Amino acid sequence: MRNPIWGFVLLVFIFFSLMSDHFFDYRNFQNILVQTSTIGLIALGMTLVMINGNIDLSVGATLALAAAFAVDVQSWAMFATWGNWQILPAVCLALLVGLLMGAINGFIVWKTGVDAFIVTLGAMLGIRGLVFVYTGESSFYAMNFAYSDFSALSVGPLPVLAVIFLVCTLIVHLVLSRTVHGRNTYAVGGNREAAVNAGIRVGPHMMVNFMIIGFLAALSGVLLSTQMGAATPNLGRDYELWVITAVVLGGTKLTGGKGDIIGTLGGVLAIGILRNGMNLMQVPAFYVYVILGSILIAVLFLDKRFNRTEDGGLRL
Amino acid sequence: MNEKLEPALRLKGIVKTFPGVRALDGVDFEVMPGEVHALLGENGAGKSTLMKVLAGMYQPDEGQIIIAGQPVRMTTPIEAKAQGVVLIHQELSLVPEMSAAENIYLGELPLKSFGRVDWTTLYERSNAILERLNCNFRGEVTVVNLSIANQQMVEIARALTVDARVVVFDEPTASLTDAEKVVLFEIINDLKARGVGIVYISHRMDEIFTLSDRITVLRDGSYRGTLTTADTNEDEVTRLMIGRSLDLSRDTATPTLGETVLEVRNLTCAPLYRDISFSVRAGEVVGFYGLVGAGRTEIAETLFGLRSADSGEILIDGEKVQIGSPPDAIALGISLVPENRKEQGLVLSMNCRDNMTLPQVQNLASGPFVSSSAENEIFDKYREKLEIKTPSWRQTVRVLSGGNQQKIVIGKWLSMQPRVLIVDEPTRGIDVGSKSEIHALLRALAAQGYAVIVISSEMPEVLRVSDRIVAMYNGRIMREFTADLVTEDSLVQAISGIKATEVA
Amino acid sequence: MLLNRLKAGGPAIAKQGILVAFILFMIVFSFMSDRFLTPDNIMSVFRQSAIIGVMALGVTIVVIGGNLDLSVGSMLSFATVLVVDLHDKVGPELAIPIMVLATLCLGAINGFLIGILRLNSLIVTLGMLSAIQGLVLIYSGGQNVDIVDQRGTWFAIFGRGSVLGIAAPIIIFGLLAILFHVIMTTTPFGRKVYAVGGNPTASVFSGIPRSRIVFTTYLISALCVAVAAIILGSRVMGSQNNVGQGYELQVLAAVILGGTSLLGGAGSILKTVLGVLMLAFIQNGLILMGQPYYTQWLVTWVVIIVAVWLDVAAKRGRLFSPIA
Amino acid sequence: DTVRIGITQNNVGIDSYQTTYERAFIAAAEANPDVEVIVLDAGGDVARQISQMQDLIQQQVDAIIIWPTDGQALVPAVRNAHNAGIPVVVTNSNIAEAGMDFIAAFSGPNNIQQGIYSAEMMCDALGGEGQIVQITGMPGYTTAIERQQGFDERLAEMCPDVTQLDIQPGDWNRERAQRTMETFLTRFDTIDGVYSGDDNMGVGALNAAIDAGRAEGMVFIGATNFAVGYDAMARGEYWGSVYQSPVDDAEAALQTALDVLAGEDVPKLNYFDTPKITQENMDEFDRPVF
Ligand SMILES: Nc1ncnc2c1ncn2[C@@H]1O[C@H](COP(=O)(O)OP(=O)(O)OP(=O)(O)O)[C@@H](O)[C@H]1O
Ligand SMILES: Nc1ncnc2c1ncn2[C@@H]1O[C@H](COP(=O)(O)OP(=O)(O)OP(=O)(O)O)[C@@H](O)[C@H]1O
Ligand SMILES: [Mg+2]
Ligand SMILES: [Mg+2]
Repeated sequence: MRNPIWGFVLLVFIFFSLMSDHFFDYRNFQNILVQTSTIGLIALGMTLVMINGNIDLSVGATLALAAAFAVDVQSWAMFATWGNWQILPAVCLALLVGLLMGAINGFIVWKTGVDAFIVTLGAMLGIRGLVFVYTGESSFYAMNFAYSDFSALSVGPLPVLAVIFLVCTLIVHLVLSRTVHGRNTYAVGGNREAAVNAGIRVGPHMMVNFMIIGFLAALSGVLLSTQMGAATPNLGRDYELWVITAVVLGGTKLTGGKGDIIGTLGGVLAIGILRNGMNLMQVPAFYVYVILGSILIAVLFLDKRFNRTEDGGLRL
Repeated sequence: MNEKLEPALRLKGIVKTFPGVRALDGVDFEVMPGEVHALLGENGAGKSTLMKVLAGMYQPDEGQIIIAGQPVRMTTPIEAKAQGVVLIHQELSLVPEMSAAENIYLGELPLKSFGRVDWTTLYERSNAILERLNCNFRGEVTVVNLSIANQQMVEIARALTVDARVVVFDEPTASLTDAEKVVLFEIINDLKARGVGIVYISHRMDEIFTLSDRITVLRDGSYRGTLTTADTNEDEVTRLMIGRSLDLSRDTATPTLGETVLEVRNLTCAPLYRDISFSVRAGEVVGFYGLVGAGRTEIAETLFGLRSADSGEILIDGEKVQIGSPPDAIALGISLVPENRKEQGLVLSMNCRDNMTLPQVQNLASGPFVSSSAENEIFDKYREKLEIKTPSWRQTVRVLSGGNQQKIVIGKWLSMQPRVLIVDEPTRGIDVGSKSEIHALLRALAAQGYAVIVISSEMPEVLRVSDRIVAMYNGRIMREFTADLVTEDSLVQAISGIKATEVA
Repeated sequence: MLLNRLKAGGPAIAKQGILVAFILFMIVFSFMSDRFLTPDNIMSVFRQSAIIGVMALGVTIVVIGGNLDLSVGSMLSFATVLVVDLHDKVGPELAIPIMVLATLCLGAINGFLIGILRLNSLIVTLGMLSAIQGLVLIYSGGQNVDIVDQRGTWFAIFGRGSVLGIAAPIIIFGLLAILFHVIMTTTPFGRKVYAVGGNPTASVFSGIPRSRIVFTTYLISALCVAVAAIILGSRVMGSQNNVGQGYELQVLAAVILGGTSLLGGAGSILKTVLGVLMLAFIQNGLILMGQPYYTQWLVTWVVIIVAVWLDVAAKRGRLFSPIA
Repeated sequence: DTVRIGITQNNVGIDSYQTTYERAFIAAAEANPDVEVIVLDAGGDVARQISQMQDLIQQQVDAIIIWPTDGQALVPAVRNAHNAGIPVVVTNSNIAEAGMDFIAAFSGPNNIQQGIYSAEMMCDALGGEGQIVQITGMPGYTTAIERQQGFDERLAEMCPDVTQLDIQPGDWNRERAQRTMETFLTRFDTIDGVYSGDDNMGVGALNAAIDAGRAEGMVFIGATNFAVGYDAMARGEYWGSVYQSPVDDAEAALQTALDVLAGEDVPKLNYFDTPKITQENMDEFDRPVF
């Protein structure tokens, strides 16, 4: 692997295997996969958006909104006779809401030309407001245990949530590396003017990527709500920061034009393993903040050390 | 020209205004199929703007575009391309992290099912084009790893992806080597033979006269006339362009040389350059000539404190000095006009004046504040001296034409009153009028006692301005010539790596 | 002529976008509540905005220099906890300088990592956000800190004192805003910050010590946080470990509302003040109207986008973006 | 032999209460040689708490104590533990109704009851009539919601002549509450009383009123008596609050878990006592340590 993050993943993996009795255990690996799937799904979308040279800070709120829909719609009177099938329209609607939120962000970025950071910072507040309007600030819960049982299902040795995450990872990886849309994602982020000159419709293109991340955030919200059998209005706070961190650790450039899904997967796993390992080692809560923060900076520093090419030896 | 033939493309009465600037003022222009039509004008005359109108990047305020007899409206570059109009940009328009092939077919990558890229077709086609262009690299390489010249070739390769009616080359040779130029000219002749109309923009008269069939001249955004190349000469074109003739002769007055100001001994920075020794005296212009990639820029960067050498010494006024940073260099009286004006020379978001006074802003303070009047004084002085065209000092440099931007950078370093002035490719993209002014200026500066180093890839330029010429090849100094002993042949041999002894 | 000037996109007009948005907003709100534009309320909003405002001044300078600072929220918690805790241990005359020094050290760490090691500022300050939050908790052991003698200490003047009827926080905020405005627009340092933010490479080629400038912007930002912490500590007379949580985004929103470009090289201190006031007036106005708190978030969403849109539209001379 | 008990807390460090709770819990566990504890903190994030539950189940601890970040959302996680044969004790704020079947016991204060107490004190203090405002905790969190619910319902029932002018959140943050109160003061010419979701915010509101010169005669009622609130009460500026000891809370939780493990018959709901504290009876209580 040319990406240093995988070296780091290996390192923490070995470290925790030695330090904790409970870490190197196949059920724990299942846990790690399920735990990373939430942030991981959003990170897939964030990789596209960031390669595009944009960013999306509203994902946490979108996740909460989708989770609220997924849980609430099940109890709508019109689906009362559907039995377990009432879950289907609920999930579809939730995913649709995610797409819609992404589309709104993308459309505003496209039409107003306001920086995505700003547009989605606004949306982060606004969509959270929508969540509170919709939920009336209390939690929703699913009457139907079939909903929360879904998250306990397994496909072979893997929990179904992990399978969904891995399948999505594969799809987004293929889209990014093999399709015209994926290649254009690099083009738009690498040199937007060149992309415009080449006739790529940059606006709609970026909007599609915002819709993809909206969809993935919503999917993540749905899966999270299956684990809870409920949706809470504060769900997903701060997730945007952890997602961005994971993506950057995975080697995607904040300025766009560079990055890949393999790296993002590494970044997500790195954070997931650290979190899980520190839980198992019972690191006191106060120190977890310091350790996570320091490791973030340290990885950035090492990455810079290993990949210092940009300035070509010039002292800038 | 054949009067019965329908022009491949016609522009009628094009007007385009920008805030505060009337960039195009009723310009007429036409290209016949199979014709190379050169477009000339000073920096900021509106050439690039006219071509951007043509390529659908700007909408004209007034006027008509007529293609094959039909008036058309093109609102995007892609529409223009569909009409067979291809523009090769003055500024590189490539995506650095993508492969050359993807860049060539950017925006129209060949498709398979499910929106997948058809890589086989993509590489086949682009490699065929690159072969036609005699490029020594393949479509698979990432653009960021290519030299500027090769990147330019990728840009040019785009013109060959469609069945073009008109291809516009906006200063394509600014960063090409002579060998690459030859290939480019072959391509142009090939296109021409196939009935494609070519618009060719360049500030290099020799190219214009070897390539073009007709010449249209713009001045200050307005149309000045069209000449048939065969029936005209450089002088006539120049007069049309700048309203006067140019004195192209070398100033022959023997300079009065002072003490040695700068001396470099055995400077090495592997693998960029090795064992570099030379000296420059007050009142002298030393030209560094070589191919792109010969390592001249790196020497300049070392002298300016931007790069550290592995070994060797630098002496100023006979004293050994350590230059660890640009401020050190500036304190020693060294100035560097860098080769890439947009990345290294200018803060594009700043206005003209602030850019010019940037290196000395600390010294222009009155009390804790920057003295605005002192700044304006400097700016006005050099704006006049270099004839910089800008509506006011408040204009952000981003919107100035390339040539005027370059003049701001030169003004910036002249205003530092340096003892050693290093200029790297000072006239890249600069019109003939300003070019000869800059040359005269460099001579005048030397006459005032400055030690001047000029790095250039243009032989006429080094020959005109230098008292001595240092020829470099592949990181080494091959030979030194004095102005009266140099010949074009020996210079060409030296920079191609043929040793002096072999010649003699 | 006016249209031409509007299109001219010079600095004079660039200001107008955000100003127009601000005035429009104030007019709309003053129709919706008759208490909105009373002197009392305006003073109260000014006073409330001082803490965010002072921090936003520092962050504006960091952003003009081409970087971000997300650590200011945690740093505010750190500084406030420290100054309040030390107040009772060593007295305010020692507590303040110790706290300022300690906060400057955190700023110096940011500055070192970003200015000198050239690490990405978003991620570094995100990491610092987390690390400093942990530091605060370790320092305080997770306990709230309080000043016991709340009525007797002169430390109270920063948050609660007033001069000629103007509250001390307003005076501090106002003076700092003017000071930083002057520094950024008229001094060599200000010019260099704009240059480094606009094009770091070209700045180095112009002999500007880029590393030192970036380093200094983070020191300034930390200094602003320290001042904000004094106002906050003095106003509240105590501190929780997470007082500053989420402030980084409010501060950033204010800076952005002020039209400062996240790309660096452009922005203005005075417009940041407008941005700060606008956010404070939104919060205040909606409570005056008796709206539920989440309306505030929805309104902020709309206002941020409309205001910044107007601002960029004024700069480019057309409403919709030229993106195809 | 020793028992291993895992605890996942809501958000240590957000306020002193939770920190003191954690300390007391660890101290109590250390005092007992037969107990080994695994102490985790969810940082206020439901998803993280769910992962911590998974991690604890995976480690096969003997019992889990959970301070839910959200009563609803933890139900499946608690159910998983239950299905894995691990008894779960819920502490401080309760799990939702649907989860009651899967827990061994709840131990903690009754937040709805606390809201009711506060409403009763407010009625007493105002003599049954007046205009009040309410400053709530962080929106969306159970404790905040329950206290508000208890207060609102009891107030309407007990003294319908007391009108609530407005309810706005103070996010458990004193400065935020101070700002909210300042705006209330501009907006309303008459405010007779202020109910705050905890004393930390209550003191913020008090500060605002003092600064505006309107604290005289205004009734401040809070909940979770903090040291600042206690002191303000001693100065006569603050009317009353609800006394709730994190030490009692922590010790009760551990004891409940141990009782469950010992196979004793434990009632489902173990509320510990959280009495009203007012200027009059404050001498009976120690000054809170947080
Ligand atoms: N986007 C813009 N906004 C404002 N003014 C502009 C803009 N683009 C170009 N101009 C102005 O229009 C004039 C023509 O510029 P143009 O780039 O066409 O010149 P040019 O002839 O190509 O010069 P050069 O030879 O230096 O490339 C210049 O004065 C330039 O400052
Ligand atoms: N031996 C080498 N190994 C690796 N790279 C080399 C080597 N020699 C040259 N180069 C590359 O070539 C570049 C030197 O080209 P550059 O354009 O700076 O040279 P120059 O002689 O100053 O040309 P000019 O000033 O005409 O543009 C370097 O940046 C480097 O990337
Ligand atoms: Mg041009
Ligand atoms: Mg060079």
